Amino acid sequence: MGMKITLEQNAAAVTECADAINDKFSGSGISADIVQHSNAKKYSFVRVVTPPQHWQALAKWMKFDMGVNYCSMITGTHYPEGPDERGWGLAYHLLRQPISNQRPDTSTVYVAEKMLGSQIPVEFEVLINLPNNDAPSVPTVQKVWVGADWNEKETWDLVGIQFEGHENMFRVLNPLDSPDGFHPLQKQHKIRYHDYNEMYDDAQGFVRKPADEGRVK
Amino acid sequence: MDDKYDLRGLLFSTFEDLIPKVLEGTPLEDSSAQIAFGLATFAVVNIVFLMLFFSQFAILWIERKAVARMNDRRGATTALRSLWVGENGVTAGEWWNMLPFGLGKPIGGLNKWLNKKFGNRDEKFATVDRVNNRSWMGYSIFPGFFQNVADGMKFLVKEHMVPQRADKLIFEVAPFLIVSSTLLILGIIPLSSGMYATNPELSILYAIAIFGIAPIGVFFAGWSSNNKYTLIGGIRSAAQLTAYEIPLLLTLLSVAVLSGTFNIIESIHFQHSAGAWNLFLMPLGAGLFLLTMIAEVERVPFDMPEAEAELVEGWWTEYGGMRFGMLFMAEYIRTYAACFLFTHFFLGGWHLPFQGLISQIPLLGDAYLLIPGAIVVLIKAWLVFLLVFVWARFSLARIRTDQILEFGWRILLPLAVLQVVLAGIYRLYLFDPTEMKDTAAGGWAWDAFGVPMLVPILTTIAWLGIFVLFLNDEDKSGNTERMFHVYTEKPAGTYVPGQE
Amino acid sequence: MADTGENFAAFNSRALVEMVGGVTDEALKATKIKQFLSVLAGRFFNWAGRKSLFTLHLGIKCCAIEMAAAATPRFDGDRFGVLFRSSPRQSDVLLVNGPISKKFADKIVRLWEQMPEPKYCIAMGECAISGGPYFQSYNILEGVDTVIPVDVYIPGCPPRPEALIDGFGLLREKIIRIGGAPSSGRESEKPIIVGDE
Amino acid sequence: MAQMWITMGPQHPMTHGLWTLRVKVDGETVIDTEAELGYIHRGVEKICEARDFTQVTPYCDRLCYVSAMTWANSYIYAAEDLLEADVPERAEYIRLISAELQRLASHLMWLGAFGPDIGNLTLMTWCMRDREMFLDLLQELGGSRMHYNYPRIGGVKRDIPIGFADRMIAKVKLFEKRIEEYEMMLDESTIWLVRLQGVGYCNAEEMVEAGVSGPNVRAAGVNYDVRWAHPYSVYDEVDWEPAVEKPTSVKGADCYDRYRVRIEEMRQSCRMVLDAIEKIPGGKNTNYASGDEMIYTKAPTRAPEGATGFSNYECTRGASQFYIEGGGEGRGKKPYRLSIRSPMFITIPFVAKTMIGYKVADIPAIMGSFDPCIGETDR
Repeated sequence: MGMKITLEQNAAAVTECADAINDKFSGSGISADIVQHSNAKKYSFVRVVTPPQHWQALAKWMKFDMGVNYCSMITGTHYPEGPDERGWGLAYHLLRQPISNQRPDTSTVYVAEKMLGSQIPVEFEVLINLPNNDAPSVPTVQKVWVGADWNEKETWDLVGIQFEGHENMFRVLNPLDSPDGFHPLQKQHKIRYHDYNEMYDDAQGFVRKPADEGRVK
Repeated sequence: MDDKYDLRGLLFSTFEDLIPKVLEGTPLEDSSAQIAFGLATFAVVNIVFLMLFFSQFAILWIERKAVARMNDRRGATTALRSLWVGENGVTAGEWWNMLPFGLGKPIGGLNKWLNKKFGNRDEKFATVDRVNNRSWMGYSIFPGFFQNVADGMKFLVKEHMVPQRADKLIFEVAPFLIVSSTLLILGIIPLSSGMYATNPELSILYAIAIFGIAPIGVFFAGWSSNNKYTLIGGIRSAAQLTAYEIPLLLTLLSVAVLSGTFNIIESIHFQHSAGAWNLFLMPLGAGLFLLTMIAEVERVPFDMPEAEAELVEGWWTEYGGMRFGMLFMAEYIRTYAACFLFTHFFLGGWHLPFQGLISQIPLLGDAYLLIPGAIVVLIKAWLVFLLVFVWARFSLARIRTDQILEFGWRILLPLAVLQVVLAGIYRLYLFDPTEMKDTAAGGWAWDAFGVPMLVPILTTIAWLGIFVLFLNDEDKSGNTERMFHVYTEKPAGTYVPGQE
Repeated sequence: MADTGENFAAFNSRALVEMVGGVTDEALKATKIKQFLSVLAGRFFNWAGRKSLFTLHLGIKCCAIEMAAAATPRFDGDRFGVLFRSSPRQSDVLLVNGPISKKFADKIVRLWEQMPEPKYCIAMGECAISGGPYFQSYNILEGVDTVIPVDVYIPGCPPRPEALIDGFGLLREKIIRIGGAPSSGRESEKPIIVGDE
Repeated sequence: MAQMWITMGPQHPMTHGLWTLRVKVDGETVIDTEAELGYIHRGVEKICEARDFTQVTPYCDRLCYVSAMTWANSYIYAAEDLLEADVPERAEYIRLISAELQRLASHLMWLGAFGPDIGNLTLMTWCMRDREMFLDLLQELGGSRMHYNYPRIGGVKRDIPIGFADRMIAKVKLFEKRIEEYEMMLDESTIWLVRLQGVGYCNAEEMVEAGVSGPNVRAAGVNYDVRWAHPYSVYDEVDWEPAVEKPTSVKGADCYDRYRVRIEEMRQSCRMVLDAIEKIPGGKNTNYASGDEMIYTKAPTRAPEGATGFSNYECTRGASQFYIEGGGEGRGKKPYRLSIRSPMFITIPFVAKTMIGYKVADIPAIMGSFDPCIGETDR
């Protein structure tokens, strides 16, 4: 029979992590609460809201003390009409995974139902709100998780949020010669044929085909 | 024992008595003997070369069909019929009207007749004809044979491109160096005792010398195309070919020691008159020869110079058009030559298996001996090609370059030296020259302790035992550091010579 | 004959070759043998050219998997002489099987220029024909014919391997009609679309 | 020896897809590498901001084009989290079966591409021939060969056809014998072992630190798998266990372990699918109408302003995650922001760094063993 982490194990681990964060960073505007998914098996995860200046300290503490060893996703979002203190949003998704190096010719085979305490995998969602100006910036966690390196490059490339202290920042997905201020996922850029016909200030000068009036296609 | 059909004898005798009669009154009369000899040699060389060259297409066809069948698919099915059928209904119109001298009508008529007889039938069977456009009602002689002809001829009309910053002179010379040295090998390969272009005294040494020239051409090609992939491909092939040249030489040295001659035709005669083919006398030598030949012609297990995976096409990436066509053909001629050499050195050339015994049977024996030597040699070469080169190609993976070199220097070289020593011992102590008989029945030179043919039988069984011993792989889960592994603890490139 | 820094020997090999070539050419033309040979050879090389279409081993996106599937036992492309070579120098057909992004635009033009002349281009899949589902994207060109001339269009997302083999069939029909015409002179041709009739 | 940078450019037989690997080479040894992605970046996240929630599924099929079904499922779970839709039991079973069949087809495509990387060209045709079996099965479900648009928010598009169960059982049983044929051809050949063992070492903690997931981590000896760690669908009721490999050296998993893990995972998928088809609620030979409440429950189509949806799904190449923020155009019918996490986007730079110290000929072996799929990497 297949195995799974039961709801109780998940609830126990999640509450334990949330309480640990709240005790450690109670005063400095960091708050952690437990939120339940509403899909699949309705598991819950820890949502942490933190101001940008404490983020690096929180990241180091989560990594080295709580064993959150896996940084999977960084999402940047642009809220042009949002309130002053929430012009840009950043969502970090982190995981605590019970993975450790193995001695040769051995492998650890976890039985999900019997895992306990810090072995249980837990999901973290760290939300950071940035003021509504045109130079959003967040301290980098490149040193904390290696996985965050290319995620930050992609977020800067597509959304335009600066990461202070990030070495070797270059465009990962867009062409390297695309103009400096051009970050496509910002809301002022529209996609083509939505009342926005010519292509962006495209560096390579590719002329789009004339609008499609009955051309033999 | 000489083959019954002696092409050279036939042509030389006819020309010798025909040319003096023709040149009776003319001033050339006194030099008619030289002219006859010249013309006869020209005729023989052309016949042998054309036989070897056009049976080359059989090799290409065997390979393509065998690889396809092993891959569970049909492979090339272009039939001769596709010449006149046109593309499912679309034809090139009345192109024969543009032919001068009124030749348009007969060729047009021939085309119409072929299309009516063997072409697409009519509208009713349009879809069936469209599907089996490759064959006529499902039948086609040599399906796929003409695909290689089409591939080869297409290269003639391709544009010839030379990379801008390539070293133009060497870029042009390299393919010719390879192709010319490859075609020279066909010169010394006899199809049967009476059918060969030339028979130099030391033909074994000649063959190896010619095989040695192509690596230089390969390295030139790799260097001159001014492309990093080809540079690495060229260096890899130079290293690999030198590493495998020496075991090849030693193997052929042991063949020469065993047969007592450096001439291919005499070594074949020796194999028959002594009674046992070299394959059974020196199986280790045969195995070494095949391994080194596969590395020499760069086929799959030793395919690193043109490794598809990381070097795009290896040293011939920058060659397009007919130069690539020639290099492609040269690679197959070298493989074909390797099969021929293996047939002559180890499978007794044009002699039929068990010729000694079967020729004793009154009626069947004579019929058995009627089979021409050339056919026997061709079939043996094709079987060797199919069973060794093509089978290796579709079942084995590629070995890494440093593993190839290590395998060549550390394992093949000592084995080759061992084989030369063994050949010496066999020739000195186990060989009985008095029993050599050059008759159809062949001799019994390898008897020992009164039992006929004991020496080859024992050697074959011994080496088969050793082969099976090494065949079963050691326990995989146990060891991980394979013997060929050169993994430097400290990443390479960080070691600066001179600083300890 | 402009002497571009050749050695100044009074009589060099290049001049000899050209002189001999010129003479034999005049003779052949006079006796119409040249016309006879060129018509027959033309048909033969046209047959050779269309029966062996070597395709460039270039996989962009999902149509590349259908291209690979077209080379496998169930839809064997090898029956029609379609072989996948990995160097542009040795291939005749550039099979564009995915969206062309701005980053890859000048690279695919370079690949097209590296191929020797009688070359053809097949646009396979919606992305190569008109940008497909990503036609609104800021980074995708609307079809590969904005940068290179295309001979055969194979619609479908992804087109089935049978459609790809049918595309090669239509390309062969085009080759038998126009022969080895250089790719630049084929702008006036009507675009061939698989499944059009 | 001269050191030089070689560009294994976008068009290169080793790269499964379009990306560039610049390699600094000292003779035959790799000293430094640099990966460059973005050749098929087509801004799916931007386009999806102008698409309704059901219109986004075809884009997610075309993310990783070799395992389309798993990516569509991954998006659908995120959308269900956003729109609070619940899924009937039978639909969860059908999603499991379709995902595992797709995993088999994807692993076969990987093995077919991995063979020619190491030089064995026959493997390509054999694996693609077997992959056709699973494509036929998935075609019965989704309608087309590669991109199915099959899962819906709240269930699946249509039920499994009548004869589907027997055909699937026959084909999966035949495939289990085919795996032995592959192993006989590969594990017995010394050349295959010599090329794969002892090449491309990376240990478990280093991989997790770098964000690698999926079979590549299970090759290093830990049976961590999103299917049981963050459970979804009915993986707990079906008989399977994650395929895990014992690394033979202290330096962690090498290419051979990653190859073994995927072969083992194919067996697990076969076992899982055979068990799931027997346990499917509503019987395996019944076929419900497409809107029937056994396989589909109506789900709201608009998402409120602040709502967010997140899904963590085990795709064939690693853990794929979707993060959707509601409240986009059309009064919430379209997502405000859709973020896609591709496991390969982070694995490829990590693999580029693990190649240092090995030979040039090992690059395709190491790269192929991680099974890169560039469609999902460039989004």
